[in-house]
Amino acid sequence: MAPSAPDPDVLDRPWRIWATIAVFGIVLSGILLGVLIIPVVQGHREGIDAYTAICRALGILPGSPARQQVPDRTPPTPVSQVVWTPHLLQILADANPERGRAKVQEVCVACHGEQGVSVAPEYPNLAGQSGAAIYKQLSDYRSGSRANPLMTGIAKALDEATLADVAAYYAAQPMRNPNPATLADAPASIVHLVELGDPSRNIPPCAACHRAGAGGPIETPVLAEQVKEYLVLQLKMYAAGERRNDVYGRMRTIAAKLSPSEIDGLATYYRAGFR
Amino acid sequence: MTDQPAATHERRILGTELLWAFGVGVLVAAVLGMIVFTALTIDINPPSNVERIDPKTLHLSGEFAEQNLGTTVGADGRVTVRAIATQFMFVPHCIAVPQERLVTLRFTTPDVIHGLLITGTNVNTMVVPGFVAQVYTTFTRTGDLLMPCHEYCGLGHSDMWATVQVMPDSDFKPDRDGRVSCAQR
Amino acid sequence: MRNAERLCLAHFWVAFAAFLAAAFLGVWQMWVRSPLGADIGTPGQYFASVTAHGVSMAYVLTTLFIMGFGYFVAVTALNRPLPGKPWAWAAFWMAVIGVVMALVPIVLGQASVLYTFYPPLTASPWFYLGLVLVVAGSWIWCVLMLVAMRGWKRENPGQPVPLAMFGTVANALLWLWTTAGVAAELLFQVIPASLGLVQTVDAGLARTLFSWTLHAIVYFWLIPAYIAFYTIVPGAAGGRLYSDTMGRLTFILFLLYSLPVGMHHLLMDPEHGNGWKFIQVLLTAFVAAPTLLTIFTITASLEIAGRLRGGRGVFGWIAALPWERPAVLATGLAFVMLGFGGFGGLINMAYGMNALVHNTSWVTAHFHLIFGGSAVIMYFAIAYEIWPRLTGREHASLATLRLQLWLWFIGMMVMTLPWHWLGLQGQWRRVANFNYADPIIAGWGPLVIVSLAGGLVLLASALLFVRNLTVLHNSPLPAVQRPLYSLAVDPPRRVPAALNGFGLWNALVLALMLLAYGYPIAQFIITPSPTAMVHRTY
Amino acid sequence: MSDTDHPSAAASPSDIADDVDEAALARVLRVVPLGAAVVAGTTVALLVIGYLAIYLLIFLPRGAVG
Repeated sequence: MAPSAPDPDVLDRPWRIWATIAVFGIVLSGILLGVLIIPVVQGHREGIDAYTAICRALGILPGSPARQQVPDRTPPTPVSQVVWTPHLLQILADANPERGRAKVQEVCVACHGEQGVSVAPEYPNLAGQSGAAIYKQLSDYRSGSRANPLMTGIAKALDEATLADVAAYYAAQPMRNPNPATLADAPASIVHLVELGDPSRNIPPCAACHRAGAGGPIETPVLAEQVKEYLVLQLKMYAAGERRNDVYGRMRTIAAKLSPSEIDGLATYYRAGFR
Repeated sequence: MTDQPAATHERRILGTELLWAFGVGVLVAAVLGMIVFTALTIDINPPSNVERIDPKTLHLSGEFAEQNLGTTVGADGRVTVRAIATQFMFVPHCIAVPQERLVTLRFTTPDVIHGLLITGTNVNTMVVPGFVAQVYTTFTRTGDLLMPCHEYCGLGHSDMWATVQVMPDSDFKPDRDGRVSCAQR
Repeated sequence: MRNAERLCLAHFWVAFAAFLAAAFLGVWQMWVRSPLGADIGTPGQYFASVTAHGVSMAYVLTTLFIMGFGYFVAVTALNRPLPGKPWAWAAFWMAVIGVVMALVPIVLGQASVLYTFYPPLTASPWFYLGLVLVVAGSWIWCVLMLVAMRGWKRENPGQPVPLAMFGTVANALLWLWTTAGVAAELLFQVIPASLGLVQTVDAGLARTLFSWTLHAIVYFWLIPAYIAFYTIVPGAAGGRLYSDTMGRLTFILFLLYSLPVGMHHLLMDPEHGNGWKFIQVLLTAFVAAPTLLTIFTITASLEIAGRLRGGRGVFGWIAALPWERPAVLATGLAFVMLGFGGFGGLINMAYGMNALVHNTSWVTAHFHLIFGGSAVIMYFAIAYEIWPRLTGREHASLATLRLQLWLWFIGMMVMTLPWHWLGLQGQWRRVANFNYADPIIAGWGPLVIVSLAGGLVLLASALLFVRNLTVLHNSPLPAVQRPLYSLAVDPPRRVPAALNGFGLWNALVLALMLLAYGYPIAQFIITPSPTAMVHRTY
Repeated sequence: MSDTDHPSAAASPSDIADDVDEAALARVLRVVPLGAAVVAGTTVALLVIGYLAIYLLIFLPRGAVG
């Protein structure tokens, strides 16, 4: 070992000092340029005062330091009043199917059946349907976003917690596959539409949203074992713009692109228990 | 081996490495210099509009309600596009914009994280729920461009795209409400 | 070394099994999205596959390989037994159980959220809990590396820590810093959402916390390659390391500058102001420094070797290098791919210009070149170098080793060069299929097929790699005792404490992180952004 | 090499791959970083040129963004 080698601590001092200076120098030049010079110069050109420009660069005020913000527009009427607040989602998560059962036996059973199997082709099956989907529709009936002579009155008579309980009750009913079919029975073009969509018409696959656990919009209903006539009617109403409680027209846009035979084929497909 | 040659190596090597580090500094300076220059002269920034908006109530009222979406021309002549990215489509599905005019694009989403780009242009932004994503740009060429969603947003992600119609300024005619829609073809 | 061999081999084989499976998935994905694969596979299958590919390559291959290599270095470079071996085995089994826990929901289609954690889209809790176990196992590894270095320093006061171990410990510390971001995101946001404990989530905060991890994790993957560059390659080429100090400095610069730069992944995000983005872009530019220092130092080390072998002139030393040795060949190929990947990175980090390429195939090409090109090809080279030591057997022929490395290089270039071009045309990432009927997209078809061909070559290389190792296990030749590590031109006698430990640098990392990420994270607490509904995919 | 030297990459001299002759090393070190400087310098120059080319020829013509 070379005897002249100095102590590590002495060797270390310049490293400590210079490393600290270098690191802080670099950060400081970043702050100087990114937070002061660039936003102030950009803002000045557009007539934005320096304080606002700096705050915008820091993300304290909204907007770009280089442009004036555009003004807001006037409020319109919403297509659906339902707001998925954490509070509402918690009500749905805490809903009690047993409390729901009482209300179902009192009111809903006449059309939707005690097990959620509809008694007539114009009513949807509700067994195993997502609670959020049932709640959304009941709520839309209540607010008038969706219109139906029977349902509007019924939904208006129920409070929010009861809606959630009823939804939870039907969500908890098992599906029973009353119309068993195999995929071989379904036309290949329809299976294609369900699984892969149609890129040339910009139609996403139905299964991307309407399968349980697909991760699509929270209010999307699960489609399986649904009443065919009901589905056909709803798709036609969406296509014609007669039903419009789908937020941002997600279903109106898609339904308008489907041909009558595709609507019929999809409704037939979803009559069976495919998921 | 003696200390003498090793010591001379060490000094020379460190000197060379420092010289090289200077070269690295030139690269860093060139990269940063271009960025700072274009930021100072022609306002090139990444889209960073820290503007909060509640994704849960977008559809009820305000500028991102369904009726307000699309292209509008304000009284001052500013062109603003408002669009929603939602699973799995853009609303509106076709966006009309003028050529060679400053356009403000405003996007937000009611559901999950999306993103978008417009092919052949520098329009590119993430659309994060809770925030308005805003891009200022000038479209340099006319024609139909694709505007796909480029951030995975769910199983229908691959089929999520819209069209951007860049029209000559002479064809870009707002209606009485100041709105412009895509030409039907 | 005796008992440590089984430990290392166990880690490596889990890593390479995941690698091989992921290579198959990668090719399948490319086929599905090419014009040849229209109508094959559903989006559900495709995104489950992308998730599995990303998790296997980025989390399983890397973490397990780095842990195994770390144990190897701790035993061989320090020349002392590994402390806490039962802990090492416990960490291994935690990681293996974690991998299985994460893979089951992916296969069931309940975790098709890709390997990035971007709520509100949320996967099954098993997926996240499994990955947490993998990370927790790797934390044990980090502690063991620190303990091993501390023990060696106690026994050798004032001596410089061997460079290979210095780099390994830098990586362990880097990993502890790196995982803090994603750990916070998982524990406070994603897992509660996944378990149903909360119904909404702050998506901007989640992206910010993930970005903390997102860049530094790449350096965690790369550092083993750099350790090989500095401590194995110069000797394998028959020369010496040009500068030991530069090696130490490089590892320190990685620790410093790979962390406060993650926001360059959020340049196109609306939740941060321009000022913060600029500061992190500036810091990002400085992350080029350790890489370029390495390029120069290692090239100079190779030049020493080439000239010692009789090479003359400005370029003659290149031809004189022993390219028949896998470690040398891999280094040459890795440098070429690092050059292209680094170029892609320069464009990515250029502030406003990120808009040109963000979330396009350009980015996919960039990280495949950096990760697959520079890191993984050196994982191959490291495996080829140390396998004889681990198994006591010798490669019968180096020809198939070289063929495998060449195939990897050719495949990677053929796959990623078209991706760069397509990215500039606006081809976006993360889709299961393209509508090739669209006039804009139609022109992309031929290049997509070319890149698929590159993918096939990569798969062939991956298969050959695993074959080369299994053949070695059964090789009749006993291993030749050969030393592994390189000597520096000036072996360090005394180094400043700053180049022999990490106290100063940890303090500076903390300061940098507070400056670069302090307000960007605090803003979500000062002004909470409106939360988004959790979208569950299970 | 002598025992007092501390190899840079490993603690045990038996782990060091080195059969380099000191005199030959001293001789080549008179030229050495030249080739590396040319190769690495060219690479860095190409990176800068490529970066500027993409900035000026592809990025800016597509229209300013902010």
